[in-house]
Amino acid sequence: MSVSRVFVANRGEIAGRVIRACRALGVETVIGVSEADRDSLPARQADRAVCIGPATAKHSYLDMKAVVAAAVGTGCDALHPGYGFLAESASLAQLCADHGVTFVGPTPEQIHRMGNKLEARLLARQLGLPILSGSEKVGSAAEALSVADRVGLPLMMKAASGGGGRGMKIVRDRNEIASQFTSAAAEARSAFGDDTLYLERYISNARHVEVQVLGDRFGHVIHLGERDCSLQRRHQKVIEEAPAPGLDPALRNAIREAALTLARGMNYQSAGTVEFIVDADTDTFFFLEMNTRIQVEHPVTEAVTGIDLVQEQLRIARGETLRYRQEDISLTGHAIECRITAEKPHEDFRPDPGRIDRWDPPQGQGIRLDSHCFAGYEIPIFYDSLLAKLIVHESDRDAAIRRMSQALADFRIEGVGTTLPFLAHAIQDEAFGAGRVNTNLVAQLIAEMTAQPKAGA
Amino acid sequence: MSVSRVFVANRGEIAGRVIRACRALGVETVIGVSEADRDSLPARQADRAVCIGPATAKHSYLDMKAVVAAAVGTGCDALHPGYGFLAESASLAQLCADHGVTFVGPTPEQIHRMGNKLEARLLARQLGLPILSGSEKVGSAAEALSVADRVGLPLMMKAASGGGGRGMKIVRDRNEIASQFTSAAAEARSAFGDDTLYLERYISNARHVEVQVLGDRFGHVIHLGERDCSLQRRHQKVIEEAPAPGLDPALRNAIREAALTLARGMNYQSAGTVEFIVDADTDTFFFLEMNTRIQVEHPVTEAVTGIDLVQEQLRIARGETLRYRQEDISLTGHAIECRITAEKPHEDFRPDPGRIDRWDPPQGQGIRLDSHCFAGYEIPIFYDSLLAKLIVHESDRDAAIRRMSQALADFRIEGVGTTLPFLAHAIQDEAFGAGRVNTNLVAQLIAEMTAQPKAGA
Amino acid sequence: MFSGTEPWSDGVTDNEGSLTEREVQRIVGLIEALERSSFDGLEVEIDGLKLTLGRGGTAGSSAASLSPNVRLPSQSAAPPAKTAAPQAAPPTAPAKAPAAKPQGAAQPGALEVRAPLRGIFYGRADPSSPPFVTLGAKVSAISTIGLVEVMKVFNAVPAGHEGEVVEICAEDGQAVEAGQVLLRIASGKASA
Amino acid sequence: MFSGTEPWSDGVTDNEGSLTEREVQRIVGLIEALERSSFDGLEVEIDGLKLTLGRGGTAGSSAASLSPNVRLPSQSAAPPAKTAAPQAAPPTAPAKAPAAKPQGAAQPGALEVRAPLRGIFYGRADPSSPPFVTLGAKVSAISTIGLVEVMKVFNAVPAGHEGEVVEICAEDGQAVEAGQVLLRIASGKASA
Repeated sequence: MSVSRVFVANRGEIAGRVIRACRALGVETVIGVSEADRDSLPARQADRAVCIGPATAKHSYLDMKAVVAAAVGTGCDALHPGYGFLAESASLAQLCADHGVTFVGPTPEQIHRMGNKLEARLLARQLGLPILSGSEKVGSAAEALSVADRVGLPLMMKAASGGGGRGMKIVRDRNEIASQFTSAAAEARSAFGDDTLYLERYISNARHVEVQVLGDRFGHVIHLGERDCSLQRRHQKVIEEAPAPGLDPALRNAIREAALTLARGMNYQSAGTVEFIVDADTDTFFFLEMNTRIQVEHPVTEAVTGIDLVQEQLRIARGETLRYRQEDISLTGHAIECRITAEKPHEDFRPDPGRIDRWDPPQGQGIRLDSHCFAGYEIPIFYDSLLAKLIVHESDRDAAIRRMSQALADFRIEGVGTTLPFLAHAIQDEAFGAGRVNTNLVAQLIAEMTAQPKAGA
Repeated sequence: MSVSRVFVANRGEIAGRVIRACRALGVETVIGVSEADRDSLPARQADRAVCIGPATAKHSYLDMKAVVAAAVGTGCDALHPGYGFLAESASLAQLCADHGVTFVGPTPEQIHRMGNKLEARLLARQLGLPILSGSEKVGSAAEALSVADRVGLPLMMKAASGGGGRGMKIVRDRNEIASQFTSAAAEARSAFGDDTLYLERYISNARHVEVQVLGDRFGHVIHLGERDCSLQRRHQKVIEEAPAPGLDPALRNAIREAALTLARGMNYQSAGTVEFIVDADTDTFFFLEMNTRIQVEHPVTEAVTGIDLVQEQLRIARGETLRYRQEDISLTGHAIECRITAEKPHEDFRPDPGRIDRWDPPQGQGIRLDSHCFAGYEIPIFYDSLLAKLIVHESDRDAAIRRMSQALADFRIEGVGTTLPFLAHAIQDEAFGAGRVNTNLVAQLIAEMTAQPKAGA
Repeated sequence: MFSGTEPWSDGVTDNEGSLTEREVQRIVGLIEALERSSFDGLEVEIDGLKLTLGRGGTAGSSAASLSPNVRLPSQSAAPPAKTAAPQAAPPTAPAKAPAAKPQGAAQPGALEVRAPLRGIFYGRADPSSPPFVTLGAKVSAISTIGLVEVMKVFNAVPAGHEGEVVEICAEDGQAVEAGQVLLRIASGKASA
Repeated sequence: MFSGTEPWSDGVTDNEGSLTEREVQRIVGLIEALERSSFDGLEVEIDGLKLTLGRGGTAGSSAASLSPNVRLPSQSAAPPAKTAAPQAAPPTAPAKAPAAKPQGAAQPGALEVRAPLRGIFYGRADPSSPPFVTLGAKVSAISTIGLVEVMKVFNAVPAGHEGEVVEICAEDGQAVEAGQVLLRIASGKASA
């Protein structure tokens, strides 16, 4: 469990984030880069960069054998998977173990168990967590129909091997169940190699609330409060914040306890996130899934707790006991994160790769920017469109919103289209300001924004 | 006293800082730039940029008439002078008033009174502040000799119109007083147009402690705690922090109260800084001077108080009453600022202008960077060498030092030599870490650093 | 003999904006001015743009070691500057590439289906599926002939014409530029 | 014959920007002006603009030693381009300009005092003071002949030679490059 040289099996901002955490702990880093990322900022930041394959992720960042071979070949004794790519691959964790490389994350069993959403749902139910009524598995369109009759419509049809918002369909009409089942199964087979589907009650006025947990190898598990990630576009988070605004104290507490129950129930180790859906009409909550990795939005939790989550991951991985007990955790102020992506909001969020001609990030008190971009950077077409995470931390939510609004206005990016105009619109929205967030808000905001005349330049 | 369009009469990072504060308050900005700064970052950030003269500061940033004419000509109703250049020119404040432009700062009388260090010393004494024993004015070498005999050696010989560390000479030897007097008077005449000198007792184990004050037009004056700026090279600050470490509580309180007494005694308005010297051997303190402008190191106070000082300057200038009473001010955690300059520490801090080829600032929690630099920026030879102010804010001083150490290590600047290596050395110094700071520490640190083999690359 | 090159000095400048029509005209103006003169060479650099004009192969030889992009006129027996110059227009950043010129020998009457944007071309929905189209297949205007993936977003490419597939120009998994010809369709009437 | 040079090795600074109508006119004007002149080569750099114009290889040979300001090479009978071209490599960012070659007609035996670094030259301590040296003044090796200010730091320039000032080449307040000749001293013996 020595962690003295870490292989960074990722790219983009999270690769830089992992490198910084390693350096803070005096740990060397080697990054595996694709041919497209040879000159990337993380490639310069790491102590060493090795090329693990061509630009296409399938043959580089997703090529488990190439990744582990590079880690072993460069003398790394640990590997950090970041998020995305192979971060939730139990096979990668196992392959690392087989080669004597410490995987910075939970055990292969834990990853595998939470990776199958049906198994996760089952464990949660066994541990007494509230889950949405629905099926454990539907094997045919007829079975789907009978679930619909029992639970009622609308329903959410999900892929058991999906997760993170991928492979989801809302079922609203009984007559369309058969065709939706067929296409969802085909899509799931194609995307995840597993066509197992299940159905859950669909909540229309829903908030997405998730709890950050940390566990060590000795059975200690704590939570670091929750985040609200209700602002989503096509099930992808856009704006996240901590703590969740306007939650009833009893409900907030129950959600945090539920997360602890699940994490403790599986002796979870490393950083993880237990995701819940909150029915804002009834103030009830339900377990959705658990992510067994660092999340994109982890900085908002870092801001309010003052704890460096990636450093804690590394400490846990090298066998330390948790440095905090639950009573050591206190939350200060309010933090918001905006994901800035290379997409054109006025053109249906069309991806817009290209060269960043100008990159003048906002400056000042209470602002954090996690990014791998710089003026002159050529954004590859091969990977996702995340350019930067802009995080603000203030004494309260109103101040945080003002700070974010200002920071977004100060941010100048030229050369590629970005979501800055949309984020600036969203952060000033009245419903958002009042904490009336739900998972449909972004769609409304987009509709509003595109109805307005486009802002100059 | 309307402040709806502000003329930014400065350049570099402070120009960007003022522009951000204006934008946060919904105030337009026009920046006056020299020919060398036409394409600078602040020139892009402001709503409008106008050229006020050639590169040489004397004919642009220091040309009072050109500055005010440009402000009036672009319809500005206010002017922010930043720091340096004309920031402490009572004539500029008066010229603004004469043209109906609100000067964002104190009154011309207040600037004038504190600008003459002998007058400031006199007022401080009248108000009961402790001042260093010495002369009010020395008119001849013979007079200087008699002061030396009365007060004892060593003495500090200062120019009445100097300040900010300029025009100071330590007198250690009675035999050299005459020649030092002659050359100091000549230098003062040349640099400040005024050869008035005075003498003060020289304190060898000295700390520089300064108190941030805010006053409005209605006689309200508060302090925002103190900063320690003992780490200086040739009387120029290098590292600053807030609060001052390891001050006896009674001493800390007495210093803050002394600052309030002076500021209240003159009905001070706007942001200002009262500077003191602390004799670390005796735990006594003495008034040095007052700076009637925003300071370079203001961000450390912003970090621990959560108050935006430049925005408060603008609010005061437009006639608002102070938004805080003294009891509203509380200090949280510890903040440190490092000034990164384009100087080669291993070559006696030789200025090293040129093109910045690479500019990868540190990222992460608790880090703030105020800077006008970017990759590709050509640093002009005409102005000072400040590239960036790196500020960290943490729960306590040890954590802040660790964060700063890490942030300095993560900062990559190529193309010009910078003080990053020296700062990285200084921040890890044992005496600094223990809070044993004084105004001689930097010289020791430089000696240590240059004795070591130079770090690679 | 004239040999013009646009050595956008290094990789970084390579990637920047494109040469507009007007700029080309202006450059032609420069070339003609030089042509009228008795000089052998001209070099201009303005911000991102560098222009090197030469005679007797000298400019070409110095430029050969430069930018990987934009090398134009290596046409050896090229006519004087007048004709060479307009072709000098090309470069443009990869990400913003305009429609590329047809590649390969166009069949008479064949209609081209071009990539709507830069990305990775896929000729089938997933590796286990059959290709969207094969040589000789009949397509309608709304038939999907492939996908172009950019930043994890997939864009279906419609045939745009009715007819028969006579040539497939892009391979499955290949990176394509915006405007690059993906396949050609014979006969049928064009629509949309 | 023309010989191309690329004295702008790091193009990163050169962000976008286009060739304006006026700039073209200016360049054409320069070409025509040079055509009418008796010079063989021209190089211009003003702000973002660099222009190299030459005949018979002069531009190339002169470019090797150029610092970034306007310079009209007076060398006439230069060698052919083949040898000049490789020299074309040179470059250097303006801020890091190497020592400039002596300017003007050197007097036989005159010793040069050069600027130790890039900055602003001052011939007197302050506007009210007399100049450090005047024409005909006798100096010793340690005499201060002027100051060069860079980023608010003043550097005294010693004469470095003993002798008599025979030429003052830099004006008070003028920006000078590192290595630029500030004045010339006749006879005396060199020291330091």
